[in-house]
Order: sequence, then C-alpha cells, then structure tokens
Amino acid sequence: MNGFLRFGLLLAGLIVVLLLTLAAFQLPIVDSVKLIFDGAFSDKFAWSRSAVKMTPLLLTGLGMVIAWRAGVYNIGGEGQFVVGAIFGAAVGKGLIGANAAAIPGGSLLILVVCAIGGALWAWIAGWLYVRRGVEVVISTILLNFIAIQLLGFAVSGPLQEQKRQVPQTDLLPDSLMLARFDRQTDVHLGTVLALVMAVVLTIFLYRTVAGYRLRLVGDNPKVARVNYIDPGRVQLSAMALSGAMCGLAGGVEYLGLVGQLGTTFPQQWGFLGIPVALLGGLNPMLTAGAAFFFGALFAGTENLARFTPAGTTIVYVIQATAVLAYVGLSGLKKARPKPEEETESTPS
Amino acid sequence: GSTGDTAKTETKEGAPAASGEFKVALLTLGSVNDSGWNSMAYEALNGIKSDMSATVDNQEVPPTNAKDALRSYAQKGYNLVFGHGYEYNEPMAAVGPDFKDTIFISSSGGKTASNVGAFRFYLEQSFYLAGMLAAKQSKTGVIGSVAVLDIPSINSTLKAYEAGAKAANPNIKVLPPVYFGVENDIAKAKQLTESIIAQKADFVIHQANAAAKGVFDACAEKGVSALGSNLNQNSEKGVVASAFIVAKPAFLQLAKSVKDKTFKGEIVLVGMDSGTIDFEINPEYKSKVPADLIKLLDETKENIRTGKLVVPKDEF
Amino acid sequence: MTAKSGLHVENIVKRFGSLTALENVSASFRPGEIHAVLGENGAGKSTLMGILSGFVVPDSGTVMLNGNPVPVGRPFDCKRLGIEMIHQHFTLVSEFTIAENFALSRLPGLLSSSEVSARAEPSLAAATRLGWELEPGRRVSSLSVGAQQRIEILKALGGDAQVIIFDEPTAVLSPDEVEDLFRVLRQLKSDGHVVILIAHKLSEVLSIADHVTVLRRGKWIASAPIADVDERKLAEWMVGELPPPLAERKGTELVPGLVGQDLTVLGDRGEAAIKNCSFEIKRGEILGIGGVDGNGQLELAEALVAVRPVAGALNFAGKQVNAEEMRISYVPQDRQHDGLAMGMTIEENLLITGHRKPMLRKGPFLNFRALNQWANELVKRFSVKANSPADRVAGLSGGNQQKVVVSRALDEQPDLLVVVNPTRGLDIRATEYVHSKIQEARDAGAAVALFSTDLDEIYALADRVMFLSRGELIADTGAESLFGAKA
Amino acid sequence: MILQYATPVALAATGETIGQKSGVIYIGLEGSMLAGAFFAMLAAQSTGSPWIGLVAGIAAGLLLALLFGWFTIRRGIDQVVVGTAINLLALGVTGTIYRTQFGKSGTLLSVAKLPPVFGKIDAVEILLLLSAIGLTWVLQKSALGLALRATGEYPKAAEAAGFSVARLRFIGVACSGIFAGLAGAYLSLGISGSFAENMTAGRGFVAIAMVTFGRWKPMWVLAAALLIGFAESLQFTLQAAGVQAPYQLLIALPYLVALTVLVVVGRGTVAPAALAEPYVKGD
Ligand SMILES: Nc1ncnc2c1ncn2[C@@H]1O[C@H](COP(=O)(O)OP(=O)(O)OP(=O)(O)O)[C@@H](O)[C@H]1O
Ligand SMILES: Nc1ncnc2c1ncn2[C@@H]1O[C@H](COP(=O)(O)OP(=O)(O)OP(=O)(O)O)[C@@H](O)[C@H]1O
Ligand SMILES: [Mg+2]
Ligand SMILES: [Mg+2]
Repeated sequence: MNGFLRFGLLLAGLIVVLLLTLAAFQLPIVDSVKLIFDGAFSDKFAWSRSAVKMTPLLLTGLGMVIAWRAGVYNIGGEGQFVVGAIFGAAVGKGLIGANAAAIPGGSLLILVVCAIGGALWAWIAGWLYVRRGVEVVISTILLNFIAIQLLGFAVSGPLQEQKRQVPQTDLLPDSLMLARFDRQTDVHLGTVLALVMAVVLTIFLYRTVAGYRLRLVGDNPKVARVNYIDPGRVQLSAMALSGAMCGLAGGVEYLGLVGQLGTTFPQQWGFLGIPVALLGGLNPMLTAGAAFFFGALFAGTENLARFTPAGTTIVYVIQATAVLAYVGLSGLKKARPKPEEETESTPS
Repeated sequence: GSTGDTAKTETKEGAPAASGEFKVALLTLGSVNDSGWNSMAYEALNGIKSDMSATVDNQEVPPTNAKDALRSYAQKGYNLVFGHGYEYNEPMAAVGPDFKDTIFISSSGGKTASNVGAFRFYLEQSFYLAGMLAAKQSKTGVIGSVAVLDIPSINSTLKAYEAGAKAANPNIKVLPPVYFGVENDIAKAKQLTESIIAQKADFVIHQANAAAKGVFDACAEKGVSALGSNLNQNSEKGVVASAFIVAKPAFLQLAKSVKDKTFKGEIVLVGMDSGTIDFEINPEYKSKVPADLIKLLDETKENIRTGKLVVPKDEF
Repeated sequence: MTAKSGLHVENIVKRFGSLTALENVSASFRPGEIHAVLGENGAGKSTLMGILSGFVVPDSGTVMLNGNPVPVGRPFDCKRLGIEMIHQHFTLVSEFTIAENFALSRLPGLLSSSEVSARAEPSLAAATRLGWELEPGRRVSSLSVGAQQRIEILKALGGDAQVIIFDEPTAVLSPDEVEDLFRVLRQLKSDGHVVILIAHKLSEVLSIADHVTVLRRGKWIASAPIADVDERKLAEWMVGELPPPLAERKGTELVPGLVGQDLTVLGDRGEAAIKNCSFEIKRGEILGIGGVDGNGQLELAEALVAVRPVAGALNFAGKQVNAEEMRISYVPQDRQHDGLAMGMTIEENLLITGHRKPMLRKGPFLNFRALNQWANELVKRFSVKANSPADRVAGLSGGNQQKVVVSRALDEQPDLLVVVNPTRGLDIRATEYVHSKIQEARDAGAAVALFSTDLDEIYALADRVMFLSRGELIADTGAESLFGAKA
Repeated sequence: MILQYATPVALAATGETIGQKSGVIYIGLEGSMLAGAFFAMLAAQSTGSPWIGLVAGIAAGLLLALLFGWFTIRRGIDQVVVGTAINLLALGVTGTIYRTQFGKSGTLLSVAKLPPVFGKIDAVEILLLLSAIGLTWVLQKSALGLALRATGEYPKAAEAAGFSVARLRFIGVACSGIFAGLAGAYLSLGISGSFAENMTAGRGFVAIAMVTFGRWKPMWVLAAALLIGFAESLQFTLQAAGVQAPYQLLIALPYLVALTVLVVVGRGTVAPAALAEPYVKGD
C-alpha cells in the first residue's frame, strides 16, 4: 500500500489551501500558521492540547466504525456520548455521597456505567431498526435532540449539585478523576485508554470470528442470513457496542477533563466522530490517525483564535477547508475506484 | 501519575514581563456579537483597551476548554483574565494557584483565592423596576417573560421581575418564565413570545440575547409592550423600557485595581450604587406613563441605590 | 452491404491494474449474422462487450459502426447509435414496474413528462410480437430471473437497435426458454441486426450461431464461420483440450436421509410458495429438481437448509433437521445477492462457511496461518482466476465468482448438499469439475438436492428427478409438458 | 401560526426529498440553510428588497450544494464527511462576515420582511404548498423524475438508459440546495426579520429526519414537517399555560412524537437503494 505517499501528498495540498484561507481573511499568514502549529505541536502544552481533543474524537470515531462496519448508520454518537456521561454522573453523585476515597476503583466503575448508558441509548435505535424497521438515521437524529434535553433535565433536577444553584453536577473529587500525567496539562489516562481501544478494536474486527461476522453482516446481510448468522442480532450488538464506545467517550471527557456535567458539556464530539471514522476509512488504526489530525487541527486553530482577532468562526472555516482539501486530494489521488460493474448486484 | 491541583506551585516562563505592558483577556461562552450578555463584556474590554492602552484579547471558550485557555493566557503573561460566566469560576480556582502573577475574575461564582475573584452583576435590581412598570401599566393584568435557558443567572433576574411586579400590584398575574432552549433561535423566541401573548400577557421581558429580535418582533406585531434587558434596547421597535448593565466602568475599575496591585481575591457585587446597573424608560413611551408611577419608580430606584431596599437575588 | 457495414473492433487493450483483461483484440461483427463469442471464465468476454456498449473505457483501440467511429466510454452515445446490450448482471430497477423500466430506457431527455405507458409501448409491442405475456404494472423485483431477462431483452427491442449484445443470456433459462430466446435471436438476425451472443454451452452455440470468435485469457484466438468448426475444435481453442467425461456412479448403498412430509413454505411476500410437498432424498442419492425458475425453487432450497421457516415435517435420518448437529452445504441461486459479500476478499468470502471450522479457529480468534493455507488450496483446486486470495471478489468475472461460492460449499463432506443452478455462468472445464465434486459428495454419502433449470445438467447428474411447478413437487412424468408451464 | 414556523423545515425537507431520491443524502442541508439565511439578510439589507434577498439566499444555498456535489459526485468522496465540512464552512463564513459587519453596536439587526400576500399567508408559504404538489408530479410523472428515481435506486440502470448519473445527481443535490437556501432565507426574512449566528439551530438535521419520516414522498414529507411543527407549537402553548412539567421534556416533545409515530408505523417504503453510495462509472 502506498498509503504513506498519498498521505504526504494530501498534507502538502492541505497546507496550500490553509494558506489561501488565511490570506482570504487577511490574517498574517506566517504568524497564523505558526500559531496554529504552535497550538498543536510546539511544547508539552500543545501536544497535550492535541491529545486531549483527540481522545473523545477517537473513542466516538471507533464507535462509528463498529456500527457502520455492521451496516448500521449510527449518527447518534452525540446522544450516546451525552447519555453515557449522565449515567456516569449518577454513579459519581452516589460515590461523592458515599465518601469516594473509600471506594477503590471508583473511576473504573463510573467508566463502565458510562459505557452501559451509551450502549442502552444506542440499543434503543438498534432495536427500533431491527424489530420495527425504523431507519437508524432518523431515530438517532431524534434521540440526539432528546438526549440533550435529558441532560438539561438531569443537571437541573436529580443530578444537580448539592447547593442546587447552578444546573450542573457537583465537581468530582480528584480521587475519582482519571490520572493526569502532569498537573500543568490536561492530558489524562483517557488518551491511553482510547489508543488501547483502537488496538483492541482492530484485533476484534480483523482477528476474531465475531468481528468477521460483524463485517460480513455489514457487507451483505443476506449472505449472513443463509449462513446461519442472524443479521439483526449482530447489528443490534454492533449498535450497543458502538453506543458503549461513545458512552465511554462521554465518561472519559467527564472523568478526565471536566469533572462535572453542565448544559455546555456536549461539544459535538459524538457528531464529529462520524467524519473522523469515515476519514479513517472505517479502519480503527487509520481512525486513530484521523482523530489525531482533527485533534491537532482543533488545538491549533483554537490557539489561533486565542491570540488573534480571528474568532471561532474563522476557525470553522479553516477546519472545513482543511477537511475538504484532505478528502478532495484523496479523491483525486484515489488510484482505482472500486469496480462498479461487478459490485452492483443483479435485481432479483 | 495524578497530581492534585493543590500541589506545589511551578513557576512558568513567560510570567508577566516587567515591561509594564498590561494585558487583559476575556473569555465568553458565546459570541461577543450577541447584542446581549457577551457583547456587553466585549464593549467593556474594548473600554479597557482604549482607556488603559492595554493589550486585549478575547475568545469563545466552552467550559471544557477553560483550564487550557486560562493557562495559555497566563503563560503568555496576561495580567488579568475575565471569564464572563459562573462556568469559569471552578476552572479559575483550579488553575489560579499555578499562576500567581495573573488575576482571574469570573462573572459570578463562589470560589476565591488571592488571585481569583468574582464579579456579581446585580441585574436583579433593574429587573425589579421593570416588573413594577409592567405591573402598573398592564391593561390585561398579565405579564410574562421569555428566556433562552433555565439557568440561575437568568432565573434570578426573572424572580426579581416578579417580585417587583407583585410589590407594585399584588393582583398582577406573572406568567411563569418560558424557555426556548436554543441559543440564537430567533424564530423560536418569536413563536414562544406569541404563545405567552396568547395567554393575555401585554408586557414581556426577555433574557434571550441575540434572539431578542424575535421577542420584540412578536410584541410589535401583536401591539404589546416589550422590555429590553442586558443592554439598553430602548431604540428597538416596541421596547418601552430597558433593564441593563453598564459594564465598562466596573470592568475598568477592576482592571485598574489589578494594575495597581490593590486587587483582593473577593466577590464584588456591582449594582445601581456604582451606576453599573440601570433602568431606563423609553423617552417616547414616557408620555404614556402616569406621573405618579414615574415618581414611584424614581423613588424605588433611589432606595435601591442607597441600600434601603434590598432586591432579592439568588446565589450561584 | 459494404465492407464497412457492421461493427468492428480493432486492437482493443484493457488493463485492470496489473491484470490484462484484453490484449490487442480485433473482431468484426456483421449484420444479419449471429456471432458467438466464446471463452473460459475470465477470458474477457464481458469486458469486450462492455467496451462495445460504452460501459467500459478501453485503454486503447477503436470501435467502428458502419464505418463511423463509436465514441468509447459513453453508453448514451452508443445507445443512440443503436448498440444495445443485455447485461450478464441485469440493469433493471427492481423497485420499478415493468412499464417504468421500459419507459426509462426510451426517455428522449429529461424535459418532458414521463408518459410511462406510451413510452413502454414499443417494448410491449415487441413482447406481443414474440408471444410473451406481461403485466406492465408488476414490480420487477417480484419476477423470476428468466422473466427479468425477458424484460431486459424487451427493453433493448423497444428502440431501433442495430447491434444487440447478449451476455450469457442462457445461463439461467430452462430449455424451453432457451429455445424461445433463440427464436428471438433468429428473428433479429433476419431483420438484419448484428447479434452478438455469449454462451458457455457449445451445443447451444453450434445450434444458433453463424460465426464464432474465441478469446483465451484476454487474447484473440480464432474467428471462424460455424460451418468450419465442431465442438472439439471450439473446446480446443478455448481451453486447449477437452475435459474427460463424467465418472460413472459408484455403487454406494442408499441410507435413509432427508424426508419431507407435507411441507409448506411461505415466500417473502407471505404467499405460499411451496404447497404440501413430500419427497425423500436418501444419503448417497442426488434428487434433481427441475422446473422453470420462479416456481418455488428459492423458497424450497432455503427451507431445506433451514434458513426459512417451514410447516410440516422435515427430518434427516429420522431426526428433525437440526443445523447444529449435521453439516449442511448450500449453493444459492443468486450469487451476488445471497452468496457473496462483494466488498470483501476471496479469502473472506471463503470464510463465510470456513469460520465455523475448528481448524481455522483458535478460540474466539481466527487462525490466520491455517486460513491462508486453506484458502490458497481452495483457489487452486477450483482454479479461481485471481492473483491471490486477498483479491476482492468484486474484481472477479462472473464465473469465477460462482467458483468461490461453489468451492466453499463443496470443500468439506456435507450430510446434506443443496445446490441451485450450481454451474450458472461456468465454462466447460469448471462445469465438469463442479459436477464431479457434486458426485463425489453424493458418493461419500451426502443427500443431494440439485435444483437446476438446465435439463442436461439434471439428467447427467440426478439419480431421480422431480419437477417444481407453481409450488408443487411432481414426479418425473416427461419433462416437456412441465417446462412448458409458465411461472 | 403553525404553517409559518414549520415552513423552513418543510421547505428544506421537500427539496432534500428530491436529492435523496437521486441517491444523494445532503448532510450539508443545515449549512445551505444557514448560508441562505445570512446572504438573504445581507442582500435584503443592502438593497432594501426582501425579494432580492430571497434570490440571494437561494443562490447561496445552491452554491454550497454544488460544492458538495463536486466533491461527492465528481470525486466520489463520502457524502457524510463532505456534508459535515460544508456545515462547518457555512457556520464559519456566515459567522465571520456577520461579526465583521454586524452585532458590535449592541443594536439588534433588522431588515425588511416579506410582505404577506393573502391575509396572513405570504408568497413562500404558498410556494411551499405548491412545490410539494409540483415535486410530487415531477417525481411521479416527469421524465426527469423517472430518471432521478432510477439513479437513486440503481444508478447502473439509469446509465444503461443513457443518462449521466452525475448530471442527475447534480440536479438532485441542486434541488436540495435551492430549497434549503430558500428555507434559510425565509427564516431570516419571512419570520425573524433579522439574523443571528447559527440561527438555523439544527433545522437542517430535523429536515433530513423528516424526509425519512415522510417516506420519501413530498406530500408526506410536508405532512411530517407540519406534524412536528404542530408538536412544537403545542409545547410552547403548554409552557405558556404554565403546565407543570420539566421544560426540557416539553422541548423534547416534537422529537418524542416523531419517534412514537415511527415506532407505530414501523417498516414502510424503504430508502432509495443506492442512497449515499458513490457511483463510479464502470471502468
Ligand atoms: N472492474 C474490474 N476490476 C478488476 N478486474 C476486472 C474487472 N472487471 C473484470 N475484471 C477482470 O478481467 C478479466 C476478464 O473479465 P470478464 O468479466 O470480461 O470475463 P468473462 O470472459 O466475461 O468471464 P465469465 O465467463 O466468467 O463471465 C477477469 O480476470 C476479471 O477478473
Ligand atoms: N454448517 C451448518 N449447517 C447448518 N447450520 C449451521 C451450520 N453451521 C452453523 N449452523 C447453525 O448456526 C447456528 C450458529 O452457529 P455457531 O454455533 O457455529 O455459531 P456461534 O458463534 O456459536 O453463534 P451463536 O451465538 O449463534 O450460537 C447454529 O445453532 C446452527 O444452527
Ligand atoms: Mg462475463
Ligand atoms: Mg453456537
């Protein structure tokens, strides 16, 4: 595979487009590029910033890989992310009350519950699809909207802080937070967890029987059916696993970064997992690469917004052009599109 | 391994230079072009820039990123970082001990340290007056309010609005606040305003920021009175009075105290006494307000200013 | 008729990556002639036809029609010039009605009303001319493969085509349907069309074609008038030598096997596709089940392999059929729909059954070393034309795709073997090989249900024959009348 | 009025129906709407004519859709990835221009609104009703519709019939873009008389959901959008009437209604078979 050469070409084209964008918005090009680069890579703070942003992206991206590989077009990562965190916060609230320090493995418990929460939320859409034929695309869009409202309700109702003033949960004690490597940076154990998950998922998809069946169902559910594999069951499990991964992302964001939930907790990570996964060709390891690309891009452009008059909005423009440049060039370079003549099937 | 936020302080390179340059940053949750809460702070920041010839910067920062943003500014030698919202108080308390040379101030919030403080705008005072005006002037006997989110900073003002209304007219019916839930959704704000006008409300106050246009529009179309908030919005169509914040003097004073190194980490309550909070009737509408009501409002304002009347406010 | 009239291809080259599908191929197709193109699976026949009709862009070479160059790679222009193709894999919109499919190919442009019934008229008229009855309002997805092919042909006949290309039209047809199709071909020929036919059965070719061209591994081998060749000669051109005849049946003992009693099976739309059928297939026996496609073959086959619920008693060796305890192998009729995962590699497609083999697993994991070895061997044994088992099946020719499906089903000795048109689209050599493997399975004690629309195949292989007609199984009472029955 | 508030989503969803019928799922719908809203406002503000504004809004929505088309149809790149980027781009470009031009002064932005034509009904609302009927006709009775549907079901068949799949899909996605632009323009000029950053607030996504909800039939899609519009206005009325329920529940009401309807209705017409699948001409 000459993937590396391709990647290099993409990177070059991408930089050109970025420069043009900056010029279009009359930002000093050299300084801006330096700010973006510094924001993503210059020192340990920058690297940590990139890693922190990569973490939820990678986990939700992996979640999307699982579902899309099974042929279920889950676009409900955002809702699953949020509901996972809500579940985790419920346990967190209990642990705070029960003097958390006394409970070993409290963070692990919260993470597991987050995964379960995300899995349940995704399972709803999966069940609707498998048993009632409701397209996942629509049910997950609707469930995303509902999840956001559920969060609002949770943090101003049952999970609200003790003082009952602000719609947010109580801050978790340090003993429950994921370990950080350096108190000066935000990067936390969740990043390692996400990378481990990418490896685990690679092994699962390509090395195990269950992973093979999942891919087979995604490719042709009818073939699976006549070979005694129940596509519905596989897709339902895939959906739950996918949701678990997104829920875990929510948990990692909660335990690793913020320590409390409020209405501003959702930052679109669940949604952005989709382009990340697709950019990674629905392959876990390449998805890790895509997540890092996005993470660094976010970290860098944020830095640009921080120290220039360029606001968040220009950041969006830069991000959009970067993504388009990347995929555009990869489209140009695509050595050989998949042969259509034989991939389309005979109507029966 | 993990390190708690209370561990020993590390000194960072890039601490404020002795060059005398004064650097101020502002963090907001939303766009500073929201014609409301954030744009008010942005104006004040520009006031600091021009009056104190400071270097200023501003950024939209969600709370999840707050610590990173605070550290970056501190590392770049910023002397003062404003976080315009209670959401920034916790991150400031967490980061503050590491950067003793930078002062962190959030709008609202309860945690303080030697270099961490909070500002509390007593906007309730002017909402109280708005409630009085509405209650007295309402022909239907029903008034209402439209808000973007169910959050304490908003709810506290709406409670004061209700308290003022009840104080002026015990028989007034104050509809419970209604929320449209999505920032910047003008159409929803408008639709929601129409639905409370359908409940007979003829005075509507808002906490809708950029979506306020929808509230005013609905009021103007249905011929009811709108009340502006956060900024003086008396020039908008259909607005009869505004309850607002004049942020610049307060921000400036604070910035000066930081520059003079007289700042103490504390929670500062700024209200009508310092002229930061104000209430003003639209001059065009003034003719429709009976003289005794104007007198009552003026007296109440004076009582608030001198502390004789303490308007209720929530803690958050 | 000038020397230039007709369709001429010259020096066509087409490569797919490192594989050369066509190497400097030239040929002439004349009006008023049925011209057969022959070759083994993967020889490049479909690719050449794709180039003639504009669907495939050649790397170099020219196509001329009546002395004028045909723009390559532009199906619309080819169609306008009068080149129509009946594809090996149909180009019908299965969600559309028959009439809508006809109308679609007769639209003058985008800016008009669809006038479905008016535009479908020429094709419907052609149907009447050919004596085919159709319900224009019926959805194509509800038609049998044979009926769909008629729609595909009628679509082409609705315009004023000069060249009509048939890519393996006979592969799924019953003898009657084949005869009917040949009637159509002759009529087209006498109308002065250029008719190009791809077929694997040499007897069919010899009975209908006027001229043959043979390809082998992408190279032109020979062209000759039909009078100059015989079956032996053609086979020699195609494969170099003729395969040995079928082995005689070994005298194995018959043991009780699959018994079905009063079986009723529902189709996808809830209709009773199989009604009260009873039969027995002993171990060591092949039951041939003939009949026109669409009479319940798919449903019965799926019921036998226990993937479709069935009412009635279905027992194997006295016990209820239980997929867990016995080995069932299945070759479905529609390879692309039911047999292959088109986005996966050859190896992964072999794994569809292989992943259950203990030798290819290590606990929950796949044993890759064993897997590669196994896949390589299968590919070699069934001579699937590919660079390696890691190639994607989508890039294989139709026949080679079929080999993948068949090989994984026949790889291990099954108790029950259910095959539906197992040699659809296979060349002579591959057909012989598959036939011998089916016999081998039988001889080793499998109960075999052979569904086929090809009478020759049934009579060559089956020990007993039954026929499916409108969901009912009928004992062999002389095939002719039954094949006459329309679905 | 329910019709008025439901119009933006209904318009965008009707246009998207055509796009999806041709096999393109335009995830950038939200972006086209936002660009439509902004450029309509900008043009109306500088010319004083809401009609010119409408045209500008449509043009902006169309332009983004064509950009999307270039990437997905010509280059065969994944529709979800490009759509996401288009949304970001629209958010960024409208936000940036808006911030440099407006909203600093503290006064709210006001532009001339569309005048009503019949009583309270305005031209766009009429257009919405007409286009649902018109597009139904196009899909069912016109040559274009037949070819579009074939492209969405089985592109190879459309190509075999002599049509360019790419051209048909461009027509489809252009339709999505035009209607989304109009929907956005209506949001800013018909309803709000103003603009605020990201004022579309997820309506594009709701519209995409409505296409599925309405089973890819323009009239049903319109009905679905109106049903959701009704649920929305119901929740506002309930809030205003002081109903004792968490307001988050009320805000979620429309989505819960949609989900419930889908659970009850269950399996219906299925999506166009080739939806979101890139088509590369056989080579
Ligand atoms: N789109 C494609 N991509 C890659 N390889 C292809 C493609 N289409 C055909 N090939 C290869 O080109 C060769 C010729 O294929 P073609 O389909 O023309 O064979 P054929 O003679 O029609 O065979 P069959 O009788 O099995 O249908 C085969 O080896 C096939 O694998
Ligand atoms: N070769 C076969 N022929 C017929 N049926 C089979 C065959 N292989 C498997 N099955 C059926 O498929 C079912 C599942 O297969 P298998 O036990 O190999 O998979 P599994 O990983 O254990 O999955 P499950 O969790 O469904 O049990 C079996 O119960 C059996 O009925
Ligand atoms: Mg072929
Ligand atoms: Mg099992």
